[in-house]
Amino acid sequence: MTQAPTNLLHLYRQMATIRQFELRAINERRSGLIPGFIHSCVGQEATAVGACAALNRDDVIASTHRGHGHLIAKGGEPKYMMAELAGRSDGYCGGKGGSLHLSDFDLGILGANGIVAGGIPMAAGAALAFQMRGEDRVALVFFGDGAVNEGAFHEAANLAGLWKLPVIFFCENNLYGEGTPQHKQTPIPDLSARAPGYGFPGVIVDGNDVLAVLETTRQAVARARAGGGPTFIEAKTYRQRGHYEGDPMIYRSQEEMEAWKQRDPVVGFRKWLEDSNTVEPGALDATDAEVQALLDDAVAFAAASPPPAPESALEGVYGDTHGGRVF
Amino acid sequence: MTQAPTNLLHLYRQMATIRQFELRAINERRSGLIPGFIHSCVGQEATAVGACAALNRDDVIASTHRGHGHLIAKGGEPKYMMAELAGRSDGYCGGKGGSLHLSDFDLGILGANGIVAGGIPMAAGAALAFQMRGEDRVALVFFGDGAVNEGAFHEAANLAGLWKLPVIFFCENNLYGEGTPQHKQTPIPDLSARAPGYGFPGVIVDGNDVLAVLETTRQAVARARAGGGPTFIEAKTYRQRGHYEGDPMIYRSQEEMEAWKQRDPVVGFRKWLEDSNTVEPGALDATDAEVQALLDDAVAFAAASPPPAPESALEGVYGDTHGGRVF
Amino acid sequence: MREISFSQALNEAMSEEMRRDASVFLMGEDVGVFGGVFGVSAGMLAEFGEERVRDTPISEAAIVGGGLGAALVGMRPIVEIMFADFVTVAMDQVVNQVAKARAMSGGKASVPLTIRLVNGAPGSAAAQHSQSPEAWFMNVPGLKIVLPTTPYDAKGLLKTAIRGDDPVLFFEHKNLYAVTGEVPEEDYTVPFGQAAIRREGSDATVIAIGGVSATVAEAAERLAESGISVEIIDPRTLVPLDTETLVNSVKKTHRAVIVHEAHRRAGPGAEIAAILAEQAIGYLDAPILRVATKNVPFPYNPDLEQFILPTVDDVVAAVEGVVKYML
Amino acid sequence: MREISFSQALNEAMSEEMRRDASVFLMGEDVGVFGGVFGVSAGMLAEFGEERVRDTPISEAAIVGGGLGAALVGMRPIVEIMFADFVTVAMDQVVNQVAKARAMSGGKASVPLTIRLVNGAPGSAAAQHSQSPEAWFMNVPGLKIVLPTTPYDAKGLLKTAIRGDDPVLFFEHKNLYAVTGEVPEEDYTVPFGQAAIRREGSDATVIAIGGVSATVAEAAERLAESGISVEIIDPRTLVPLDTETLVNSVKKTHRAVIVHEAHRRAGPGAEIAAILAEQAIGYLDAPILRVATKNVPFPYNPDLEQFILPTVDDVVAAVEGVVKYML
Ligand SMILES: Cc1ncc(C[n+]2csc(CCOP(=O)(O)OP(=O)(O)O)c2C)c(N)n1
Ligand SMILES: Cc1ncc(C[n+]2csc(CCOP(=O)(O)OP(=O)(O)O)c2C)c(N)n1
Ligand SMILES: [Mg+2]
Ligand SMILES: [Mg+2]
Repeated sequence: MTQAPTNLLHLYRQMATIRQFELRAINERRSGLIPGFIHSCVGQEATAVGACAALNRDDVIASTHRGHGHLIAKGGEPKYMMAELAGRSDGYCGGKGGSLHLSDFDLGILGANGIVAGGIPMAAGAALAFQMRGEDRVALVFFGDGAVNEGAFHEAANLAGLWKLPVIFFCENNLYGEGTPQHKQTPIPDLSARAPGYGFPGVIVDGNDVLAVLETTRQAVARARAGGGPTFIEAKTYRQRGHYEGDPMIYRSQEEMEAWKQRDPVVGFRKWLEDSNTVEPGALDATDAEVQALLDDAVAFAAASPPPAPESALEGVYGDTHGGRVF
Repeated sequence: MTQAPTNLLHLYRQMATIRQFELRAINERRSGLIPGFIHSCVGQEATAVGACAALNRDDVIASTHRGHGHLIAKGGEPKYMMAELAGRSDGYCGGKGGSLHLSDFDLGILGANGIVAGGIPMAAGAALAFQMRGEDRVALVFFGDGAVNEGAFHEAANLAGLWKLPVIFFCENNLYGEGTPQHKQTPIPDLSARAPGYGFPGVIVDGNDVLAVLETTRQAVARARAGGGPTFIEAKTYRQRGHYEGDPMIYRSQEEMEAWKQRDPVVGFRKWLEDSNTVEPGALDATDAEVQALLDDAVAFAAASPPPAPESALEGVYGDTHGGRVF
Repeated sequence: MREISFSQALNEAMSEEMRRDASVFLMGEDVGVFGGVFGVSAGMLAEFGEERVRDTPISEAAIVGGGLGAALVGMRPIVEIMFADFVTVAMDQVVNQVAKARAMSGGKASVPLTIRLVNGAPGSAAAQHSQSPEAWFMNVPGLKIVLPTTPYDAKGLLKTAIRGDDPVLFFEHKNLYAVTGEVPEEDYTVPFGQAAIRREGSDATVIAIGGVSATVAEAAERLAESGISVEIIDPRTLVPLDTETLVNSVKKTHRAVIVHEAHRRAGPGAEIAAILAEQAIGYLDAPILRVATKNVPFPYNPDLEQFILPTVDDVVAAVEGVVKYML
Repeated sequence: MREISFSQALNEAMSEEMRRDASVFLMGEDVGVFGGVFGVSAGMLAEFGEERVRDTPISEAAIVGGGLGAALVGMRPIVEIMFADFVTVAMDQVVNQVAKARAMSGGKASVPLTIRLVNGAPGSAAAQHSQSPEAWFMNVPGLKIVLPTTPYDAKGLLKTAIRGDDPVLFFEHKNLYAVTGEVPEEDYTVPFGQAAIRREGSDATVIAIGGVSATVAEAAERLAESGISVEIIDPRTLVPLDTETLVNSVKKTHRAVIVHEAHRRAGPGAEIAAILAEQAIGYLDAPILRVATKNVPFPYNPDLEQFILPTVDDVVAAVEGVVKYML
């Protein structure tokens, strides 16, 4: 694994938090606390954590339908996320967004997105604002392998390349878009090969290696901050669970799934930290315990959070109500 | 100039017809016969003629807002075109389409298009039909340099590359999209560089050399017929007149325009035919005279064609009227 | 008669049409291996193969535009938009290409294209997976718009769509897929433009559009208990619209309530109310009321969602309101 | 007071707001060097430079989505869609991203984004360059919709749009650009949600939406000659809609005719008719009539175009119809 000067235990804590968040959310969906769909990112923790570790707090991300990991990695707190998934008033969106629309503008999280590729143009737009104002900020947008075939990706990539916007196109290539494998969606093996068509580099990284992801993203971020423009990062990874919870997964083999489980990013990083004696003995167990406690609290917080009043559905659609008139 | 075994005089006749059609249409717009906008393709005759000369009658094309040349090259008759531009009942679309929507399904012309890149997906779809039915037919779609930045281009190109559809992506790169030069629209010098991202080759050709265009398109067509899938052809050319008639053209220099006029495709091909003694002496003059007569007839035909009855506006929207009910 | 589900009825319609006509095929995201995200095309891949039950990339513009191109050269494609919310990505193809192809060509182009879209809210699917956008398309001449509510109609209307020569937007409400009902084994079709009187009554006409059918039926039962006799009209197709049946019913009952799940403002009920206000004004003994989704994006929380959706209580209250109303 | 054109009023509104607020900028196709295809931004590039008067590639989704992203991080972008017909290409960004960003975030996201669109038909621009699609967006909660009809309103409403914190679709009718009228030199704004009574009258209320203002004014003059007194209401904004002024006028005149250039079926008039049929039914002495573009795509031929457009004669006939009507 690549070395990188950073708080490795913190990276592990984030990855473990994401994993536990997902598993708990799945449980709480079964228990009935969570009403809506969940697209879990189990198996993809290294991309979220590695990418966001290269960002500053005032940088922004735009995320996807599979966005829980991105949020946590960018600083999202599990309790507000869990409350949102439960549709409660203390959730990030007051229970109005749910998993697909989680956002926190204070943390620079422009939002998960229910539309494949839907968030890509907005990331370019945020980067444009940073560039125009001369701010030392970047935007990073996550999207899947399936999203690169949407027109919105193309238009935004061209714009960003043209204007050398400080934006990183971070593709989590988990080999499938819903039930359709990449090779039935795109004729090329590496999606990053599209980047030169937009005038910027495309790089491939092992998406299950958090330090490799971090290092690659750091370079892209440095390039963006220096005015060099965008980078397309293709992180090869795998989602271990269904597209959504409940997915019968008839479209892929047990062997394939097993093989990728052997390369589990969380287990692998933990083992590496352990084996290489990088962290204090006991620190990993302590972290695991912390994470458990954090998630226990998150679930308890969500369950205790009052549901929003039904009439509140009518609020928050517009920034003002023009003299009290509701419309 | 490249040699190619074909009826060279016929190519010249088509190019001269397009040129004359455009000049006459511009005149007739001034005279009031033609009510709507015209985007002339003066200077781009070689792309239309070279590309369509590589097609069979049962192959299809999809065209653009700058489509007169494509139509004539695919067999469109000037008189029906001129009548359409005049909004008359004998026009290809009965006066309902105008310049932007000229089509003739018998000739395999799926239509000009008022939406930049709007016709690209339909060309892929026609090619899909040919492939599914095992027909030896291809689709060729024309579009401009500006169109390659639209999402519709991207989605269709990916689909065509993936399914190896018999479609040719023919980009007429005339260096500008309206008033904006290519380098302010795309960060890359050659648009054909995008093709590998879709798994098929991109080639560049001198768009003012009709024989080079023909040869390049032939190869692409052969590849498509053989099941090899799409080719992106980037023909570098120049529109000599404004984006539309009336365009003040403040966005480009007199020198640039003059330089390209020196490379006029019609004049150049005529001179080459003359100098190389490829055609009978006198044949070119005779052809020019024929073309003049053809266009005189076309204008007269258009002027004499009755306007459609106003109420006919309500017809032809649906294929049936469900028991006479109009809706 | 045998009973089958709405979903099965759609499957049969497609399968039977594909057996009788080689030009019919199905294309969309995960319609093949996955059998459609809602299972509507389950088993069809096995019978018809990959060519005719075609999984696509996530590229809605290319899917719809590809369907258009195939239709223009003689195929009868059925394309699926997984959630009606995503038709926005293909909007230009639907509005500017598909809808207008025939009219722009002077009536010559034939576009036998069926676009299946899944609309409807219930289930905490939130703002981007719940919409019922049919009214937008009512404002786009050239399209036909179908909203089946029973298995019988689903099969018969889908066959009419597939066999017709015009583009059809065929909306399938999520809540209806599991509904069962009588469907003959023999071939039949249901014509467009003929409303169904689902229940005869004398005190008020309730026009129930699409997925609200069960809600309205239940409301009518409840109203009957308190002595109010409701006539329920299901328009089945919004374009063409069976104005006559609607107007005649209102002339009989003198009261109209329109119920739909699209947002209230400028939803399909606006057009129907406007038609009644023009053609039946002299017969109306009460305001025309609309019961529809409130004018806010769909919130995630199920109670908030329920709060904005039209409910049985809402319908009952509206009908009681018009019945008690004194002009 | 000085008189300036509608176009100049828009230019002033943008320029003045850009002077007072560094976060305001303009972006779109050919808005810079070309000064906008309709000349609205002429001269602005010279004053504000390329950064703030930004020519874009032909990529409507990226333009709107880029504007959204910039707005989310504190800019106040104005983006131009050259012809309203092309908003279809950006439809997902408008409908699923821009409109819903605030609501999905629980009211936290602020989207100060103004989208200028050029609508309206006259001029043989045919099916893809003539549409008035405002009603589609009335059905999309989260947007505000503005249709100025005078230079004074154009300037004042555009300033309100730019200064507000919500996304606004600002429709500019082609026919209005050259219209002149009084516009103060001093800074002022025109609030949203307040209809203007353009003419007071007692026999019938004519609600004139957007570009039909001159047609309706002329009809009123003509009707006055034959002794019919018309009250003309210009809603100015469709969302929010000043229902009160509309309803009060109809309560006074007892007759309503709605005029607009959008297609009749499910156009903005449908919603207004529905509101009147709900809130003013007891006051109506005649059917509510709509005078609007007939339900066919815009034909190219000017006589056919004229035939489907609402004319002075149509308005006169409709008003005479309701005035003479006997319930
Ligand atoms: C425009 C649009 N089309 C289709 C969908 C349905 N959908 C949701 S996720 C998904 C697959 C996305 O694949 P990918 O981008 O690879 O992301 P992954 O799910 O693998 O993380 C699809 C088709 C959607 N949400 N939006
Ligand atoms: C979707 C869309 N956006 C914008 C326009 C306006 N428009 C018409 S032609 C044109 C320029 C097209 O440039 P290019 O593709 O290079 O073709 P060219 O005009 O140079 O032949 C533009 C912007 C349009 N018709 N459709
Ligand atoms: Mg994927
Ligand atoms: Mg060009």
